Amino acid sequence: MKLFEYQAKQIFAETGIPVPAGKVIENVDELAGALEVSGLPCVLKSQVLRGGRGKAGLIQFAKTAEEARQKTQQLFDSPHGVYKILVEQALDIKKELYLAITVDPMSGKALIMGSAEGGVEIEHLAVSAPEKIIRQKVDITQGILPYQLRNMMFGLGLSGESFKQGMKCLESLFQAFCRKDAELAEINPLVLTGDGQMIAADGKFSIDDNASFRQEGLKRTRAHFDSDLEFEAAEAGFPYLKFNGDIGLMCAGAGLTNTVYDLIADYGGTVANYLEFGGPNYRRAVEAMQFTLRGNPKVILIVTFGTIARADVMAQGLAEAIEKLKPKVPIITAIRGTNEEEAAVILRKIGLNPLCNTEEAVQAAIALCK
Amino acid sequence: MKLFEYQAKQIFAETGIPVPAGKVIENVDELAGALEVSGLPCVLKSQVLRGGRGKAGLIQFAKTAEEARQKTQQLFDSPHGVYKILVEQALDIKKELYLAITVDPMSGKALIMGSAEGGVEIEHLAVSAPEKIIRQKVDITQGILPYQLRNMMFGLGLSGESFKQGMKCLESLFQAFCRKDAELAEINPLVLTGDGQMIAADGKFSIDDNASFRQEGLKRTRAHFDSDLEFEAAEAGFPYLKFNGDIGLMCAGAGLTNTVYDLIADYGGTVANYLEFGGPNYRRAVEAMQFTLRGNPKVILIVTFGTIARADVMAQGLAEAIEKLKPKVPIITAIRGTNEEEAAVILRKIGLNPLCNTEEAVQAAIALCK
Amino acid sequence: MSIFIDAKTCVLVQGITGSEGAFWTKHMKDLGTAVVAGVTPGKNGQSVEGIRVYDTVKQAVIETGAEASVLFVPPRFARDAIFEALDAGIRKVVVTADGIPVHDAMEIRAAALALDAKVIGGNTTGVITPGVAMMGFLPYWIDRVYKPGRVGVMTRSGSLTNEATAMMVAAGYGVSSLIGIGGDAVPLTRFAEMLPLFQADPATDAVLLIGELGGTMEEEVAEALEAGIFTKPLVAFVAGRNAPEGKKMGHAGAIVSGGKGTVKGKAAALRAAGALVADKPSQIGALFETVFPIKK
Amino acid sequence: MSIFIDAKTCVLVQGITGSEGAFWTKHMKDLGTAVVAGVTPGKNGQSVEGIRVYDTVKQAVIETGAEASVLFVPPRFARDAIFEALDAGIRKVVVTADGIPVHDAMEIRAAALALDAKVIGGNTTGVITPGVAMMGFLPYWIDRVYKPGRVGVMTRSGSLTNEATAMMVAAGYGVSSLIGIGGDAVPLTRFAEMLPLFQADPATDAVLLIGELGGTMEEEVAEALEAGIFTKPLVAFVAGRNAPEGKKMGHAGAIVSGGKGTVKGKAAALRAAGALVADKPSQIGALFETVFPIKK
Repeated sequence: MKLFEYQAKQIFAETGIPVPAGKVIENVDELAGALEVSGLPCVLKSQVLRGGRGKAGLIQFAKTAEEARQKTQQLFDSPHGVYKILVEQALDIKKELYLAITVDPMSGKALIMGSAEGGVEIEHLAVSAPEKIIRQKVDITQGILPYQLRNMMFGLGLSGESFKQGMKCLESLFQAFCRKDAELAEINPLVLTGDGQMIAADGKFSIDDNASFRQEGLKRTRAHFDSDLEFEAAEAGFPYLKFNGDIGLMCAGAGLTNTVYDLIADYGGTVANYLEFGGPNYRRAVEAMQFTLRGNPKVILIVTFGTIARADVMAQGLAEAIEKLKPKVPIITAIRGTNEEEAAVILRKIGLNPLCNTEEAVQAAIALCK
Repeated sequence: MKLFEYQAKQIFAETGIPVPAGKVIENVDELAGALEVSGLPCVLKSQVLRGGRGKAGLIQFAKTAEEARQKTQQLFDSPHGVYKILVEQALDIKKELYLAITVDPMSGKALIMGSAEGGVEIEHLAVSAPEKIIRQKVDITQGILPYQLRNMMFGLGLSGESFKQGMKCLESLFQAFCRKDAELAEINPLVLTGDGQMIAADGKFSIDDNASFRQEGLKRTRAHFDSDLEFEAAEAGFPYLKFNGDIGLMCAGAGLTNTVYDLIADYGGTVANYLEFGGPNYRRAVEAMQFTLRGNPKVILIVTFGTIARADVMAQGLAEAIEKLKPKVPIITAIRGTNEEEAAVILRKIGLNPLCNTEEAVQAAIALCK
Repeated sequence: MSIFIDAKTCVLVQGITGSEGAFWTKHMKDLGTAVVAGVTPGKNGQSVEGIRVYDTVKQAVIETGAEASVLFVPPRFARDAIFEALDAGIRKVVVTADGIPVHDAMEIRAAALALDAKVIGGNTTGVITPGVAMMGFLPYWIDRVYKPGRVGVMTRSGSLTNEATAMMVAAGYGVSSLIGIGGDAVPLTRFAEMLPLFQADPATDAVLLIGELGGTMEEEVAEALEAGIFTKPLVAFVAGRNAPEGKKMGHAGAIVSGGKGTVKGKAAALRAAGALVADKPSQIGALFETVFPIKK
Repeated sequence: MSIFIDAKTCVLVQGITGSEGAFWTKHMKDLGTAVVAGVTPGKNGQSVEGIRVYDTVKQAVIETGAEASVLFVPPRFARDAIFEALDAGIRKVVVTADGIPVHDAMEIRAAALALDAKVIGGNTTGVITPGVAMMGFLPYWIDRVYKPGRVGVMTRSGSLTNEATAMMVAAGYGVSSLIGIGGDAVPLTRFAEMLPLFQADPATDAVLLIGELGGTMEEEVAEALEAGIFTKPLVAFVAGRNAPEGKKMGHAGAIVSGGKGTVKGKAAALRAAGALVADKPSQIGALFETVFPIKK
């Protein structure tokens, strides 16, 4: 789960990484209080998860309280779904660094990355000047050692007081990475100010969903999603994506879903929405179909190959869902796997033509959209 | 550094291991307050580091306050150097277990040992019935895993509530072992009471002296030593042991010291005291000789082979010490190593006969004791 | 012949008393797998499908000589169960749990590498040599997928395996051994690490690689081909050519972010290394025909 | 010939700018050791005894090809310095620091075992092949101890080494290579692990083992002899026959507690395995005469 900038900075602050003075507001009325914390000039930072906030105009500077008020109102009124704004002191930037910790799946270690050229997206730097990224792998059971901190600081070309501050920042970031089950902990830019302070001016932090049982307060809010529908589905336990096409896709498993998605594109179709019908959801056909129908598809395409998720249970659930919801759009199924023969019998009984071949099913669905 | 029982139990309590209700007292006047905590009947446990306290009469039971008062007074008056007594509730003992964590130098892992036959010295059990000791090695960087806790509890034959309590105790003990840089963390006996509680009735805890820079409050007190002299020497930074023989030994390094000690015994001599003259102490000859003389030796025997601890520096220091202290006992030296020729010149100048061979020096010292 | 396990490999089932553990123990036995023991703490002495249950893996290994373990335990307990198996000397582990925390997976992966242990998964349907032995929950009775033959299969996706393998079988080929390495972002064993087993297996004439967007595992296979570590024909199908960047459809490993892990890049790398890459599952059979025609 | 290092081994000195580091760097060079680099963080570009100083071990290894490192760093920084060396690919490390915390030593020992690295120490005076090369601070100019010859020496005690070795030299023998494994309770490399090096060294005809009370390292040597891992003559001297139980005279490893680690037990085990054990240092020369007489 990706955190918002203000949440990442809360974690930074807790662990001892300096962050700019600032406060989060949810409406313009709270601005005055926030300015008391941030001072002027200030930065108004829309708390959205999408990248490129600067280019999209979602980060604004203000020199006066009046300017701040106007710009805050504009941001809240923008069509980008701005629910919160972080009001922060404007920094006197002398130098921008990059510091991040992520997972190296090959070695099973944490991968520390740093660059003396902060402020840009690391992916772009990785392409344009990979030699400017310093990498270091750290054993997560052992933890980060002083020499690893030093190696990074020497690599960043730091010395004196900033060397020490940098070591402290990286050590704290590593502790946060481990303690919070992070997939990514990034400070970008890590700013060196004119008066020699090191401050995390912006940050990304992503926490592993699979660790939610030991990470308190991991909860997605509406602001994490692009639409109400996706948020509601997630609250109900259904991975759900909304697109703007024709086919309502109920699929089980990443590999098969992505394949069906590819095939729809290959055969000239488009997807209205995707709902994950696998895992524990295979017993929840009524709800699943409800969410799918809310995506306004011209046809519903159901493609599964279940083992533990038995085909006959799915088919029986679909029969109930159709009985109850009486969908007005046609339904194409390729429901295979454990007890697929029984599933086929059930589906035929309710008037469907159970298919076995995925490509055939995709083509049939596309044909119905024309 | 070995901790006293009451210190070990403080650590246990901090980390969540149940200990008997009790209080430490330093004189009889504090007994009444302690009995309010422990209740009656109670156990009076002398806080000394030597083993076999029970047999030595240093642990007493009392049913009434008056009995407790009398016995407390007797313990404080005993010749065993009892400075503190731990007054504790008497436990209703149903079963006694053994649980300990120590260092396995071969694998570089922590070694967990447990036995369903607690209450005896593990060294005796290791000889009489080694199969009754369950062993498990734990990687200290990874920490103890649930299966390792379970394996031990199954090995101890526990089930139900005591299984869970035992897991919790062992996990806590392991955390204390790591957090405190322990060489040994032992609960013996770990008591199962009649009402199903698991309580650490006695414990040993030893903290690595080499980790004192990161372990707060590690300080030996007079009670850690057998004599005032050894305590004073230790406070001054001199490892010092007092014996009851003739030769005052100033030696550098474990191997050479132990060899000289062996040779003295082999040739029929006895040792008055041993003082470690190596390491940083080689520059402190005056103090070293002062402490040696306080051991009342008939002769002083100085045997060293220094590299960083240069022989000429030692010899020069000894010359000053002799000048200043004017010892009345003869001095035999075998001071070798870096700059040993210069050392020999200095020693001859003050009337000593510098020897080169250790055995010759030992024999010469013994001859002077006759 | 087979890879990973054969009919003689003594298999342990951790979590055997759970409903999935018990159900698939029966199926593993039915196929011929030498399931010798189960472990569920606190259930020592019980029996599941005729298999004795022990409290600890150590005890089970000592008494039955188990040398491989398949785990039917919840993801939050996977770390503990895997280290229990490794500590007891087991060096082949199949981890079905879906949802192992990434930090646990890092720790397990690093330990498995250090011990040279093959820990397969998490989030895998398992490993099978059709007609011989299985560790996991593969519906081997579905003949149009699990027909015995001479093509080794390795896959990141349970759902897609059946799809892609069925295409190969429809073209007249069969499966020698199938390894599901699982769909996690940190797979405990990676594709390229399985190649030497398929290379050494005389029962395998070619390999079908079923990949996905995300990560670098397909690229590592391409490197292994370039390095000559695997020299038999390899046909690949990689799902997710059109997947929207940054959106997750399914499990954690299958995501493109920061422009890395695209199917386009994977397919190009594989082709450059001499592999044949199918764009659609239906092309898989035809590609095998070109490199490894069926003797009629 | 030599063991551990020879004149070609590129040696790094960690902590080279400290007074001991600089002093012994000069002596190591004087003997002929190929000291190629030093490391002290923050002193990159400086020079000590003509040796270039770097900020990091990694940098030093890349630029000079250093393959062994001797540490003159305080004990509390030993863990960091050793892991820095291992991480940079160095697999031979000599650790002079006296007073490494036991928990640090456990961690280092476990890591060294896993990497198959030889980390010697802590609390060692070092390793030397007289006339060839040295890592540490052995006073090799004292001829009555460090005379070149054909007996390998391994020892737990710096102070006793000079004593015991001098006796051997007085009897007409000399030293092929000498390894001080150090006096800690958790030595990072153990006696028995050095035996294969002496066994393989054609310049070593016999070994002198200088042991002490405490621990089980001498017993492990006896086991190695029984197992035929070392087949050359071995003479041992073990100090501390009469040491009072539970009292520490000197460093941490040399203590008997709970009846374990007695010299009596060690001597018996060594004798049973075919070693000759001297009761006094003065007997060492005579014992060598019986197994490995000097050609006159």
